[in-house]
Amino acid sequence: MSLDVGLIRKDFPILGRTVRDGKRLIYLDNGATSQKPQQVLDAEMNFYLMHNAAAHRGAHQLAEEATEAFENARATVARFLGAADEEIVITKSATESLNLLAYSMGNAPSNNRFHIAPGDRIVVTEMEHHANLIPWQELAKRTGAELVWLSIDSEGRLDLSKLDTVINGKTRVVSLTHQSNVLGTINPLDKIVARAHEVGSVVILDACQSAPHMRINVKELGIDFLTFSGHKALGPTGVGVLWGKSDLLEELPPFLFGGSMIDTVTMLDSTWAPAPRKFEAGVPNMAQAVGLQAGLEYLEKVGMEKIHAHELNLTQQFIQGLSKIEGIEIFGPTTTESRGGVVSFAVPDIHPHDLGQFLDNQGIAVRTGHHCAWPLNKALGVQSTTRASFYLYNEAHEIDSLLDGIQQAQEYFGRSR
Amino acid sequence: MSLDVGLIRKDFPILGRTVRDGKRLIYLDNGATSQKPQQVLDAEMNFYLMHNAAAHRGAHQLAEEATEAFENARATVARFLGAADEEIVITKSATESLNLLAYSMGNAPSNNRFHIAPGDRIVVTEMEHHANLIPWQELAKRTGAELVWLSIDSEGRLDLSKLDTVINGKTRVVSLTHQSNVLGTINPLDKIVARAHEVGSVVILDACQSAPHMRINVKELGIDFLTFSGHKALGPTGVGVLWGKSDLLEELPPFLFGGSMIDTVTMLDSTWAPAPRKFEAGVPNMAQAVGLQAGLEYLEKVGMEKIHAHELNLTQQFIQGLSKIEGIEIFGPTTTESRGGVVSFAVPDIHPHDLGQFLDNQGIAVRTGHHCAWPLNKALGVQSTTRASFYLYNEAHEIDSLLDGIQQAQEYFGRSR
Amino acid sequence: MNLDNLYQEVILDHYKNPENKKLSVEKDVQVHHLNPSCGDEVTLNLTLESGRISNISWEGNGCSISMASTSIMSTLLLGKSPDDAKKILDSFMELMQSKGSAKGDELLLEDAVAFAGVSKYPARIKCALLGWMAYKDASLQVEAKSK
Amino acid sequence: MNLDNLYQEVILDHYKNPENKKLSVEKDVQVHHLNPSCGDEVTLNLTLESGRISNISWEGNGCSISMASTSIMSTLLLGKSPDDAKKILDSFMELMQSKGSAKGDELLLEDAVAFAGVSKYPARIKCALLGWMAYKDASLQVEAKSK
Ligand SMILES: Cc1ncc(COP(=O)(O)O)c(C=O)c1O
Ligand SMILES: Cc1ncc(COP(=O)(O)O)c(C=O)c1O
Repeated sequence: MSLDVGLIRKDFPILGRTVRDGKRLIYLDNGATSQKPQQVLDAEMNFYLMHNAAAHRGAHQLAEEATEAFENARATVARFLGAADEEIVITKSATESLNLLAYSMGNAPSNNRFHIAPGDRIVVTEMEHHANLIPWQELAKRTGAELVWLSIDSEGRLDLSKLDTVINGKTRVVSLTHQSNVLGTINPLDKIVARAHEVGSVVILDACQSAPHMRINVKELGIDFLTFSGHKALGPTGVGVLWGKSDLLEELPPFLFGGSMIDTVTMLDSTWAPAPRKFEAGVPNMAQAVGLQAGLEYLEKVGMEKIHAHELNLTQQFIQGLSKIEGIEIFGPTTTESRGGVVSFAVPDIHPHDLGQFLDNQGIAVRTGHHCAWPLNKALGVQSTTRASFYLYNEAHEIDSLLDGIQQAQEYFGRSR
Repeated sequence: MSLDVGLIRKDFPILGRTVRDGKRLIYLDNGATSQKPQQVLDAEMNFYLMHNAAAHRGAHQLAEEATEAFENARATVARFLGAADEEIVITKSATESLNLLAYSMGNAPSNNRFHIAPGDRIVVTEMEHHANLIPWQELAKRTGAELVWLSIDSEGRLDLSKLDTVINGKTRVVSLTHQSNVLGTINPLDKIVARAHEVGSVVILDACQSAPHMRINVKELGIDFLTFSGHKALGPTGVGVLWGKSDLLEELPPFLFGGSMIDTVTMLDSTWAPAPRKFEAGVPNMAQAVGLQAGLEYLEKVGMEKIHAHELNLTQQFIQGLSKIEGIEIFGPTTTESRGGVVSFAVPDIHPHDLGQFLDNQGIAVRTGHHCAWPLNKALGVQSTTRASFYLYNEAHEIDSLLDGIQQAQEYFGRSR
Repeated sequence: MNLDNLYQEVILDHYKNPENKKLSVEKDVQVHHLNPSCGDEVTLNLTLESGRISNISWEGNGCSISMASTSIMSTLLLGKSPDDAKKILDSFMELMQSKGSAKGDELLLEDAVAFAGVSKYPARIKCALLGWMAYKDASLQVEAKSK
Repeated sequence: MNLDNLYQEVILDHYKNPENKKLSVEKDVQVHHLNPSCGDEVTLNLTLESGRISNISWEGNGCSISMASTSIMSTLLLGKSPDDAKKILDSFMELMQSKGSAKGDELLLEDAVAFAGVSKYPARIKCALLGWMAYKDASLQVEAKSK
């Protein structure tokens, strides 16, 4: 059974709005951020109206309720990922989660398994989002480690031919994206995880583009850490997730220092609470965690398998449509095998920015630019691309409109040729 | 003219709820977090319903609107503090803001004015919240700097007699709280700022307990950086503010690395956007910033002077009431001079946790414990205290109820003596 | 809500007149436990002789729940074998996790069933467990030593 | 909304047939400017002789707005004194900040008034300014050199 998209759309009030003088909104920028169902907004609202107080502090009833709400949110995230509650750290974003890992490793003393020494290796890929690249550049610079990477092949897939030399015995960290936010490629993890673990490295998965769109089970993936952002998964802005294996979170030093993450404090020294608390300094983003919970529950209710299948249908329709327009170049896999619903492309003689503007004028929201993956763009030999990215509430006729729009843009910008 | 508290309370739906089997909620835990007016919830909701998209990315209409909403929020925060727009960094919390400063300084190369070298001094006070203590402990450990502090006197005020020796020529950072979250003391800044600047140190103000409660103008205060949390200032959870002088923010290295904070990126090197953008990696907490804007606008409309005066009236009423109960000890100033609406106290023979529980049972929410200021508690010679903290929506009869409650607790726990 | 469910007489009595609250001079192990969210603390001395808890004594600073619970725990466990003590500990843990739905096994827990009401207040469960966790820690250390 | 306001003929013409788009061999200074949010870039050579802009040439890669704007800018400023160029630049900046309310000073800006429509699209203003900012930077450097 496929999705009842019409029913789903009713839960997303913003999809009913118009843009640019009455054009119906066609939102195809889901790779950047998703829209939120009413259920998420209601959950946040309900937290503020009924239970707002500082979680983990104070013994009054509201504080108890706030604590319970926050911990229930954590438990839902855990279930969503197939993890244990205490393995979930609530952050502000995937960006924070990845920086947390890099800084915490930077804080690790030499007797800690996360300690990075000069000459150690940190491995990423050429298709990383800046959020999973620059923190490692900086960690490498601070520690004297070497940053190396797996390249992409001509189809926009990882080139694993040099896997065993790139991930060598010096490798301490392998951090890579699950699905490229530009190419749509879903990376094969088995070999990479096996090789990384063989040499004693941890594997960090940036699941920003996968966790909201397909079923994830961290145990089955065999990785060590994972992160995703709430706002791309129907959740509110201002909340992200970090999952880590219990024993690893226990050993990893903390990142942000402050209230609620401590065991004892004197003027000169402090000790830390057990994970996940030691990674959650300060009054937490409670309402956002509660909103994220509602978002994930929404996804679970619809069903991750169905969502993924639906997006692949749209992707196939779009790729087929594009292939009929002369000269279009698609960056990334041109089949639906091991890919998600993110498609980047180029239209000859039309700069992405101009194409995006033209489509916007028809109510169609796509993303243009380097998509925070500048090195990947360079590897692809382009300055920027146009990207359409789909989600559970998108409909086949929206893809048709996009395809029409592209052809109309060709006429429009060709007019004074 | 004083506040129309009755009218104000109508904007805070949660204040109408009951707790513990029908007791009217008396919320006196504002030092931990404030309640939110409907206007704030509506502003957040409106952002999601109308303008949600990734700010600063993409050229479609929603993205333009989201950018405008986020930048308007920044401008409102700037106005609230008497600062320029580009001096405002939106963070997730005061805890993040303070860690940002400590980590960014830790990232400063030796030719940067923020570079901290072995033997340099970092000065805090004995009354700091853990969020303004532990980040500096850690920075000191990482850099070899020395952490020193100003002590408190018997009245719970800063002892400035050793100011010139504590803040010496080696001092690079003076970071202190504007108002103690335990004692209520408002610290005198003039002398401290003058001395710090005399020796070439920057001054960082933790305004978590002051900015929501009194008029702040960063220029008049003469400080260099300031932070406060949105959730204590009628705003949503998950948003904080960092203000810094333009030229200082420009020179300070970035903290979190990722999208939207870059100028150029290659696989091995990156350069940064100008401040404030270089401190705001990732898709920002847009809805929370917009909610904070609504919170600050609410405060401005009521009037910061009036709010402060109202809280001092309640404080005076409470301190006077306490002084009539035998054996009560107040920690902090017992007059309303240079203090805010935060009062910590001890009731003989009743542990704060038990007192808090008793009051909670009457619907009165206060905070008990060390209030994330453990070293201060040690300096006061107590393990924990009970704290009542007031805000614009509190009423005189709520203070009466609290005073009654304390006396009833004395009877209750004295019953089997 | 009736607070008397939480603050039963026996709890307030133990709070005011705690048992075994004076650290013994001799001990097999000493542990120190702390509740970081409120600062409550307990130091506990444990001595085993011929397979029995021959001495359990403590010092501490905290709320009525944490102090009374430690006091009652010490009276309950004194003289017991580690195995019996473990049964009592497990039963108490279970009671604390019952969210107000259980009454507690009076045969095993005796006066400690008075803490049944605590299980309804999530923030106080840690208080009631402070001394018990200290004992658990100490008993594991004694066990480890004797191996 | 009518897109023709944004994409006026003259803009598309300059995009397809840009002026001065070939870097001169000689130059006083060369600057390279980049729009980090989209990757658009411009390299610009500037030469002053006897108080006039004797050569302004460029290379670049970007959208129609950024390329056409740079092209038109180069035709406008070539031969002008730095002071006159500054007046034109200021007038263009003002137009960009007008949020669609201004038409632009045709006497000063000539073809560049075609960019009036851009000021309604906040995300595109940076595109229209890319080449102008490069010129501004280059002119400041030339000035600094000559001191
Ligand atoms: C004085 C002071 N500083 C810092 C903080 C930390 O604020 P947050 O937990 O919102 O980051 C608080 C509040 O908990 C505080 O009262
Ligand atoms: C693959 C990938 N990683 C990381 C991020 C960063 O997420 P955020 O900006 O929510 O922190 C994004 C989204 O921008 C992404 O697509």
